[in-house]
Amino acid sequence: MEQVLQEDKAFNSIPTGKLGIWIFLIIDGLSFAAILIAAAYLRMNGAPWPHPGQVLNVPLTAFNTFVLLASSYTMMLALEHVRTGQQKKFIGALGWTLFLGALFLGVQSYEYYNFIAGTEEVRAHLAAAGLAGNYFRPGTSIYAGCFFGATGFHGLHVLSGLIFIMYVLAGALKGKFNQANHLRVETLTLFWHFIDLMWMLVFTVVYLL
Amino acid sequence: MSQKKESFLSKYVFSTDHKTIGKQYLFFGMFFLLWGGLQAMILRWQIAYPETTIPIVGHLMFPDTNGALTPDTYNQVLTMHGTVMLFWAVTPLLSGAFANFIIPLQIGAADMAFPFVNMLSFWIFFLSGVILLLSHYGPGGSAASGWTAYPPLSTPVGGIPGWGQALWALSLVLMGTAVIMGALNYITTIIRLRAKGMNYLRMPLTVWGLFLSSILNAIFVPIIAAGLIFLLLDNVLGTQFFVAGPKATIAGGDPLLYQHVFWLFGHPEVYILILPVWGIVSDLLSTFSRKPAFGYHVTVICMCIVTTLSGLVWGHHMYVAGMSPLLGKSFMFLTLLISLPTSIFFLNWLGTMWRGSLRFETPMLFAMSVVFVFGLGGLTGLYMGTITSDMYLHDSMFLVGHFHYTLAASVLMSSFAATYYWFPKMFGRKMNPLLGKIHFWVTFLALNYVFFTMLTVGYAGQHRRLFDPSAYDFIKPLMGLNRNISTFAFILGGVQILFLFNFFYSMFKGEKAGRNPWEAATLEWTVDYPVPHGNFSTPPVVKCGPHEYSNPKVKGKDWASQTEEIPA
Amino acid sequence: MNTRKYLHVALWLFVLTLAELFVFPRLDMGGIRTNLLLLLMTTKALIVALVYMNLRKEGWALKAAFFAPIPVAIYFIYFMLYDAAYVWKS
Amino acid sequence: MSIWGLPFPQDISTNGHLIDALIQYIDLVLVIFFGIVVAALVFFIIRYRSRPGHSAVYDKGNKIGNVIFAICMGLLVFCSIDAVIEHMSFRDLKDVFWNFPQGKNVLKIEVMPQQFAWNVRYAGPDGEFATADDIVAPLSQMHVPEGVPVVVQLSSFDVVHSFYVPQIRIKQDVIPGMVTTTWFQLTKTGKFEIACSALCGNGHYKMRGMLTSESKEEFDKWLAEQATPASSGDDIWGDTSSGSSVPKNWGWKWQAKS
Ligand code: HEA
Ligand code: HEA
Ligand code: CUA
Ligand SMILES: [Cu+2]
Repeated sequence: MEQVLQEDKAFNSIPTGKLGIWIFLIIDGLSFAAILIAAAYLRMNGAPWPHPGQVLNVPLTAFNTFVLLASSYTMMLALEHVRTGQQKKFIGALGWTLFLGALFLGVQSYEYYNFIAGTEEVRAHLAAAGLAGNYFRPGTSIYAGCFFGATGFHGLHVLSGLIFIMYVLAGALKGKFNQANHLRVETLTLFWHFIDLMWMLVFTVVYLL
Repeated sequence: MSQKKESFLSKYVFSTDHKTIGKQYLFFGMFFLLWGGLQAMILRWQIAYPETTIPIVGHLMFPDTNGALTPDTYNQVLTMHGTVMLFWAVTPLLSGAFANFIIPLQIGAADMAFPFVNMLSFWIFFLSGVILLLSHYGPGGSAASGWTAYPPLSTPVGGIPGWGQALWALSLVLMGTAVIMGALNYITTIIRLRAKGMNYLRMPLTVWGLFLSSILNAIFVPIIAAGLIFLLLDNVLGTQFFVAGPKATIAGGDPLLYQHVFWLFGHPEVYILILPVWGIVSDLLSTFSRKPAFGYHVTVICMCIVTTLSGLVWGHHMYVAGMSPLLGKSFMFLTLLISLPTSIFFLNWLGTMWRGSLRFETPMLFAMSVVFVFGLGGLTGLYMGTITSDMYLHDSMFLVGHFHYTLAASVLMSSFAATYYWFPKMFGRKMNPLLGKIHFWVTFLALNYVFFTMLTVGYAGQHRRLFDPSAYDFIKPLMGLNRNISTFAFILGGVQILFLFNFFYSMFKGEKAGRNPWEAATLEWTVDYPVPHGNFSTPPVVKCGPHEYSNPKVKGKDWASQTEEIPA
Repeated sequence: MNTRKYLHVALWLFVLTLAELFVFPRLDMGGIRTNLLLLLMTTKALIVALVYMNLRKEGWALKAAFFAPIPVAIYFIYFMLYDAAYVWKS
Repeated sequence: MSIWGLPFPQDISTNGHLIDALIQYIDLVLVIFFGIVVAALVFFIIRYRSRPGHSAVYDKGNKIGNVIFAICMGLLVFCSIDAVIEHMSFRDLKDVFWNFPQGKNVLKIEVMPQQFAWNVRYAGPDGEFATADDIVAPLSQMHVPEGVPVVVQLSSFDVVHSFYVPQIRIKQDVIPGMVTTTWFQLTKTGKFEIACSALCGNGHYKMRGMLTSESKEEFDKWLAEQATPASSGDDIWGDTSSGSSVPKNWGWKWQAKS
């Protein structure tokens, strides 16, 4: 049955796929909000909270932030290229996004490794911040818990974003997407930007404030 | 629709047809309803005859203790009863089975917006149920800190050994994921896939109820998921987000944070369950009174207001948890405010029946009983909503009575009503009306005895979650009544077997139903059983509202389907 | 040309992030620092949502759905903190 | 008797009747409104049952009159129920339940429940808590003099408990890491049960305490017989994380605030 649809002014007759991903993103954003608000609450409630620069590696993560920002831009380029029908450039931009996303995740894992293993550097930082212990693990303090909770949740999103990119990339290599048909790419773009958006919140709340 | 040959697996197991998924949810929910019901029976047995062997199932379920409960198994059964009933019985029935089956049919859509996500949602739900059931057999048994799982009791500090609590949190997170996927689907479907002419104010109230409840799901389930992930971390990674006091090894955790987050979700959750009920009951009353739903617009507005308010009142569960006066007062005001829209649309229910022509079919009996039990359940909410009376009644059996009247009575009765009502569309046959009526009357009477007497003993001071209430002297005089409750609870449980029999008997042997056995006006009754994949052979065009009954302009019959033009 | 526009947006985001990093060590600024960081964060988030995710071209209902949770979140955190300030922590 | 079939437990406090009165008012309006609902249901079932020669009236109930009537009924419910009980509740909270008595003759008690017993502590001669002359009552025993306002501060040792005495109509949750406060004044002497009304583990159902209400003289005599903890120096229960039982030295500086 070909459906005859009731038109919908309130939503500009947005395609279902796009509406779906938007609603999903709003839902997901609420989870992030809950985690960040919980962290803020615990902090204002008096949990011991060192100044972030004392423990976390802010310069490295700042670099990471720029990486993610750049990936957002390349993703935008990919969408633009598929819209204008430039297959080669489209695939290239997608590849760049994949690379940048993977780089982000790699750096993040490196930082995690340092914290959990408790390298010399981390120990020095901890001592300087007046915190006990030789490593920085979720169970070390409420602060550490919030850090791992927020960044870990975000990291999982990056991971699923990467899988999504690979899936679309595979389709692109088979030539599935073209000027007329690229809703999947648009959904991917929305999801990837959302990850970037959430990182802005996480970065500010967890690393900078 | 492509007529690809479908294998058994893709037709009955991993089907993407919303009707099949709806039926899968129906059986899934019924199984857990039975499971939760059985647990209720075990609880009642223990309360009436403490520490004696439970008949029939005792030796099977509790072999180590000669078939009797012990305090820890009592708490486990109690926790599982609450959790299973709310999240694995009623949720799959309402926002799983009926939402899936009814929404596309009633708005004239071919299927859900995302059939694949829909299928995935069911199987994640299924997985979560399996994990929950298996947690019974893990070390230490299942979770045992109540369905509210207040930390620190629900963390390792609380002294309950085993994996139960972690698995409980994990399965709830999975269930949340499934529910979110469902809600996403329903919202998108209702917004974008309505048939031509089906504007928002022509949607049946059932769809409205499911729509609003999906919105609440979409907003609040992710929040509790985040909270439960934190609880899970507390349980497995040794964080202490929710632990404080002398037992805490890490400074700065806060048990109240969990309570806030839990109830921020927990209160909307009860409205998530009741909103579809309101919709279903409104539609059914209208159909069987042969009269348009009274004040349709007002009802819709009231439901929207309740939906909005429901997110702002969570604090009424924490009145006695050391709440600041200003906060307490605002929560009390907002809580009591909810009774204003509720009573307006409650009045509309009565208005629908007023001057109607009431046909007492089985679904109608159940729908009318919801008017009765929800009135009582809602009004007992007022006792809880006022701070000073809540000081006495908080966590008492009176509260248990309140929420069984709203949940176990209203929600369950309307699920029965919906099952009897849509059964012909699901299986092509009617359920046996005589058995249905016997089921109704026994259920109605026993249920009222059980839950009313809970209110009674609560009024007299008995509090909840007691393994053996007679440990307290002031409860000893109430033990007689408690035993009576149990007796009637067993009758209540027993008569559900009749329902099950009727269900499966009618599935194969019931009277064949025509296209529209109830002479109802909404779109699902314009297609023949079995409804094909893709639903409507020609796209429906909607020309009037959902409740055109007894319209004098329509000649020859007392109803007009939504696809019919009303003569000028 | 759209790609141009997106490059501009990306550059702006870079600049705003740099500004954040600049404010970050200025602990002496106290409350201003916090508010400034929150402001920069919100600006960045809005730019991404409105331009990259193209929210500004969507229907009003979607915009409403996107922005509605924000006041709710503020309400929530306000009430919770109010309560936390009231109870006495041991 | 009440509409629910059983009366309240005996009332032994000066304030319990306020709660009883509020609840009885709700009972009254419940009878009225629910009575209307049931009467309407019965009437409709008889009068409007479907039968030959009877048909429904086509009425959508969306005329302006219907809407106004519905809103009026809603307002009626709101004014006769909600506004009244809200007013009563606000008044009682402001005047009584959140208005903690102060002054010399007030008895202060600190309570720290643990799984599954109540630890009770009195300030001792110096009137200060967390000092060496505090008096610790036997486990789960709380004595209070009749006719004297008693302010109780509670904080939990392990998990959430709830302090509940049905005859006083009071419940107060006890949460680890924070202090909650409640107060009462008794009018009768005797022994009454303290119950724990928040699920706190396997022993929750028998986490019973005993509240003994006695005359001032008897109370003073009893208090004098109790031991003080052999403590010195800082008495705040801080570093007990590893221990599973409550140390002798617990207590906190009285929270003057509320
Ligand atoms: C579907 C479930 C459901 C519904 C609909 C409600 C509805 C309401 N609930 Fe209930 N509630 C629960 C399920 C539900 N509740 C559960 C499960 C718990 C316990 C959780 C736990 O601790 O385990 C709980 C606990 C609970 C508490 C916490 C108590 C405590 O822990 O101390 C409070 C306090 O305010 C409360 C209040 C209310 C109110 C004011 C309503 C209102 O919405 C009711 C509004 C309805 C009416 C006011 C009735 C309709 C009007 C009439 C009949 C009059 C009309 C007549 C004419 C016009 C003539 N509920
Ligand atoms: C939708 C929700 C729902 C439903 C339907 C029910 C249904 C029932 N509940 Fe439940 N209940 C809760 C939600 C629900 N409950 C919650 C949330 C709690 C709080 C948990 C907590 O404190 O954490 C609770 C707690 C609770 C308690 C409190 C225990 C305590 O505090 O100590 C009791 C005690 O009597 C009870 C009894 C019953 C009974 C008798 C039924 C009956 O209606 C059940 C009727 C049975 C069926 C509908 C199924 C049919 C069963 C069979 C066919 C099996 C027959 C087998 C035999 C007869 C052996 N429930
Ligand atoms: Cu302590 Cu229940
Ligand atoms: Cu509630």
